[in-house]
Amino acid sequence: MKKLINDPFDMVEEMVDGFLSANDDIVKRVGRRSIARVTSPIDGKVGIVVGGGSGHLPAFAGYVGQGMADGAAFGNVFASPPARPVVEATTAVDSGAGVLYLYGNYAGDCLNFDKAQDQCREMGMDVRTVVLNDDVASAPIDQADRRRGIGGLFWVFRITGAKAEQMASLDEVFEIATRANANTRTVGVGLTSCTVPANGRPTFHLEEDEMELGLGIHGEPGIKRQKVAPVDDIVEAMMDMILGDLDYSGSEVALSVNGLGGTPAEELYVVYRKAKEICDANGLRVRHKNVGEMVTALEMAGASISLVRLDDEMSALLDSTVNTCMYKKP
Amino acid sequence: MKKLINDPFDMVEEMVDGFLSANDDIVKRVGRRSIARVTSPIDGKVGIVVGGGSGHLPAFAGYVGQGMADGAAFGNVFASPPARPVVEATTAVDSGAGVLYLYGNYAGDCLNFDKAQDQCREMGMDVRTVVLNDDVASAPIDQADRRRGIGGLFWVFRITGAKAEQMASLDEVFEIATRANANTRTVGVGLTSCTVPANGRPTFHLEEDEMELGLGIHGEPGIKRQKVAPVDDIVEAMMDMILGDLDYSGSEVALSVNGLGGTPAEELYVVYRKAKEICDANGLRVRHKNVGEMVTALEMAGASISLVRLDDEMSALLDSTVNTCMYKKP
Amino acid sequence: MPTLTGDSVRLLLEQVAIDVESNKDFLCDLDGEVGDGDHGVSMTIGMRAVRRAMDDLPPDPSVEQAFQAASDAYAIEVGATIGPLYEVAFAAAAEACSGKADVSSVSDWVQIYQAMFDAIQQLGGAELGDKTLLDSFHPAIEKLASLEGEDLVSSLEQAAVTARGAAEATKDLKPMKGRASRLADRAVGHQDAGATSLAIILESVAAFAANVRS
Amino acid sequence: MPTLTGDSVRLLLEQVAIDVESNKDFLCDLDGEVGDGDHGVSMTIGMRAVRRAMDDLPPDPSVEQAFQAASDAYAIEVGATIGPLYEVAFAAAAEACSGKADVSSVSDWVQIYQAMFDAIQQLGGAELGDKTLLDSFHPAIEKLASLEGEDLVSSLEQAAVTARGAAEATKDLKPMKGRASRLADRAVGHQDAGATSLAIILESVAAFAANVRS
Ligand SMILES: Nc1ncnc2c1ncn2[C@@H]1O[C@H](COP(=O)(O)OP(=O)(O)O)[C@@H](O)[C@H]1O
Ligand SMILES: Nc1ncnc2c1ncn2[C@@H]1O[C@H](COP(=O)(O)OP(=O)(O)O)[C@@H](O)[C@H]1O
Ligand SMILES: [Mg+2]
Ligand SMILES: [Mg+2]
Ligand SMILES: [Mg+2]
Ligand SMILES: [Mg+2]
Repeated sequence: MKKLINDPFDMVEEMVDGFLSANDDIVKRVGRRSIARVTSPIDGKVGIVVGGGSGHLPAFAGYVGQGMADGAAFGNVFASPPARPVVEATTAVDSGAGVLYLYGNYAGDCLNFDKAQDQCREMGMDVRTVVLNDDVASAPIDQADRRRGIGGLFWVFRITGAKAEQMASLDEVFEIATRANANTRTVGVGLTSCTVPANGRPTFHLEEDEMELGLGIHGEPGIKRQKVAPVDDIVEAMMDMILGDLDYSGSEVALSVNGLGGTPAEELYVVYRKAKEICDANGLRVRHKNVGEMVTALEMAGASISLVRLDDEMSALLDSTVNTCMYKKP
Repeated sequence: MKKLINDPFDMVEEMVDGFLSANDDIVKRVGRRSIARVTSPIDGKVGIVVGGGSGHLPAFAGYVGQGMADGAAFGNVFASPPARPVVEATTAVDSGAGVLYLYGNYAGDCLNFDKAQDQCREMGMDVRTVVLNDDVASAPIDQADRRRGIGGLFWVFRITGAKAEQMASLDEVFEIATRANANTRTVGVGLTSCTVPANGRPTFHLEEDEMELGLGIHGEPGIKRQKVAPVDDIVEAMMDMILGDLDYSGSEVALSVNGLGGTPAEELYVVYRKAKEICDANGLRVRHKNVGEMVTALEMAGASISLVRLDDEMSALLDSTVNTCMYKKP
Repeated sequence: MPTLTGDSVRLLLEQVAIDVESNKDFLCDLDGEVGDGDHGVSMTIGMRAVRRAMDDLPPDPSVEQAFQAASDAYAIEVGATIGPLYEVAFAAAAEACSGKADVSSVSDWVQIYQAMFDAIQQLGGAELGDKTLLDSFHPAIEKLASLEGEDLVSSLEQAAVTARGAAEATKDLKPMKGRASRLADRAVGHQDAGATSLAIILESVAAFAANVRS
Repeated sequence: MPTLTGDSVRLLLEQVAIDVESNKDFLCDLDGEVGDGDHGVSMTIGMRAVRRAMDDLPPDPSVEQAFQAASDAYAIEVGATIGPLYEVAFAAAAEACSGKADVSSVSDWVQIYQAMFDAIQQLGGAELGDKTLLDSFHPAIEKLASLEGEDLVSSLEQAAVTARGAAEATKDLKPMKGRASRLADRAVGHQDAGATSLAIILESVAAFAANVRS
């Protein structure tokens, strides 16, 4: 394992230090592993708190800022944060208007965020939660509550954050998060493993000619290991899974191609080209798009495609200005 | 080699298609391998044309947009574009106020951009060039004209683009590009090789415990191969080279940590933490900063650190809004 | 018969921490086959925090204090699934020892283990057979309970041996909870990481007790 | 004595294209040792464009037309350092053949090669010994010039053999131009990629001419 780190057990600590130092115009520290916008709490605004394991930047802390989240909690690499930093972030962003938790559906995150929610409610804060589960490959549609949250988190954070920025109520913010999540689907593909720094060895092994379809964002094996193929074929398989899972017909959509960490932007654009072509062929109007790294898995090579079925409100919200630590748009 | 591509010889073509499709709010195609802002030519504005080999995104095309470049030419992977797309981009952005070429100092780029410049001048356009050479490791200071351009290109594009956006004259834009370049220094370090798609095999080989100091952005071997070390030591060595090459004492600076493609953002923040600490210890005031991928080398693992000695004008220019395909700031 | 006072439990937990960290890579590899490869790391982070917490205990701590400090360490440093599970487990152990000057009989340890087990099951909601640490813990506790009144050291050893065997037997289980559950049939044949670290902890307890006697 | 008309030169360039592409990986490896690993790719892209250009030539093209089309192909598709160098080289070859119905004598080929060499040197500004393609080209041209009036096929063959030997001998040179120059001493011991592809082209020309005779 070769990484630009010191002691692997210090990596998250040092990363948080660097992150805060590099983004001090947007965020402040509110605990050892928790941050909030410098302007938090914002009078009358519902606070959005996101979080999860480290190793997924820009998710989660990278999305704190105007138009997305208000606070975030950092976990160890690929491990949900404990309740404490979540409580710290919640306390820091709560203006009295309430706080919404948004995170991916993993057992650890559910346990820890629920505990934080309980504690914060006991302290008198109005906290609600929407657990995100966009990953088509992780369970059949009739067990959607077992699906995990991956690259589509980006869109739900973005739509919900834009709504909260308009000073919507907690009910409204909760509702749109639920709606955005229900209309978001993602499928990923992995070409290589990643290495958890404090472990030091790749999590799994793929042969030189193998890829994993349906891969998550932690290096967990996907649903199917197969031979690598021309990317157009791979994208077709991914889009088939997405389009077969939700009725997008005739909709406006948001389309994103997310790099898992080790795949160059050049390849992501090649993926986008084909995904867009398939949208066009299916009569979907791509109104919003994003190509780049949104929810990563350390240095894993691979990509995921997310497709959101938009309605007018979601589409309009995506036009708003966003200025977070790692995602900005004038 | 595992990449998300079809025929490797079609990759650049397909990447350009995807890039244009994903960024059609900002750029338009003006030739098979050339783009310009949708608004080009902008009345009275000096046009900035950038370009170079593919495989370096966001450089070069990713920087076309408000506050940076007006047009770009795409070459094959790691190969300068021929003159023709440069001429196409120049023609598309020239409003009569003149055009400035900015690119990294490589023999191929110099040959092809010079030829394009000659052709455009013959057509009556006022074209000038500043060749960028921020890479401290690529030649001694007394042979600075042999130094190549790497991660610091970002800052020169940004400062010059901001100036041009203010409708400055070609003389002024040329002058500030020259000044920004003269005040920018970069040192890179590589941990793994990358693979040119149409070649299919890694360009070079590093052992599991080796890194290359002074590595460029094409997978060319660096100046020194050494054992990997804790990142704090690596950053110290890099900063020593930078601080020893230009007198930064007491200055305001812009500091960036650029990922070469395969290194996760988490590690880049660990690098930033130490680099910032060294700036602080040396009395340098970090006024502008950027951490992320700016000038990459396909999927190579590694990073570069750039430091710009700012004056008041450059510093103020960096406060302006920027909205390019791959770099945005409200 | 070794008498484990609060101060002995402090040392015991430091011993456990060493044994868990020694198996970091092994536990990560097990987790990597079907999970996300971090179990050894999470347990090491937790156990390092436990060791720091033991250092910070007041002189002559109670058994309850020692376990509660371990719970707090997991609560603050670990996260993941395993963090809250061991947090409640150690807290339950502390409660089970409330007011006790030492834990020296088989029935003391049955009580501790059972309290830990119940807390984990309550929080995590897994059933036996779901391929979790419950599957190595449960048979070990049954074994220990069957030895009530017998020699503590040999009883703890037999419980640990049972746990190790049961951890190995998780290979045949199809996971229903946690990350691995998404893999369904592909997980069959792989040994559960959490069941394995639990067995390592039980072995560590037995070995520590054995050393106190000699 | 083979008579190479414009149409033969069209076929000749298609042959050269095949031989260059067949050595793509070898040329990339040479470039990767001290450069950026793309030389085989750049030459393949150029030569594929040359083949398409040959397809698009009018029936019975002139020698000049064939070479000029190759120049245009390099100009449009290649870029890099090598693109402009072969662009001007093929353009110079075209000019050298201007008005000629065929290129069949050793002195015709000396003229062509010398014109290519001069154009490359003028544009690239390299000196002999700088570890560039000039270093395999130059001795080959000298050899060919020394054989004026002799049999074309065997003369081209001897020139090609000389080029190959000289390409191998670039191992001992310290590069002064281009990317490799930054490596200075580290480049010694590595064979220059551009000198090698030049030698491959010369060999291809010789082999083609030999086939026409038979
Ligand atoms: N609901 C649960 N109840 C009991 N144990 C569980 C449960 N979910 C997971 N586990 C245990 O946790 C282990 C995984 O822990 P770890 O890798 O540290 O956490 P994560 O799954 O968050 O990465 C599994 O091997 C399993 O034994
Ligand atoms: N100035 C020059 N004159 C002649 N040949 C040159 C010059 N610079 C480089 N070359 C040749 O070009 C080869 C490299 O070509 P290539 O790898 O395709 O381009 P790049 O260096 O742009 O990647 C070198 O091996 C050398 O033979
Ligand atoms: Mg985990
Ligand atoms: Mg090149
Ligand atoms: Mg795990
Ligand atoms: Mg090259």
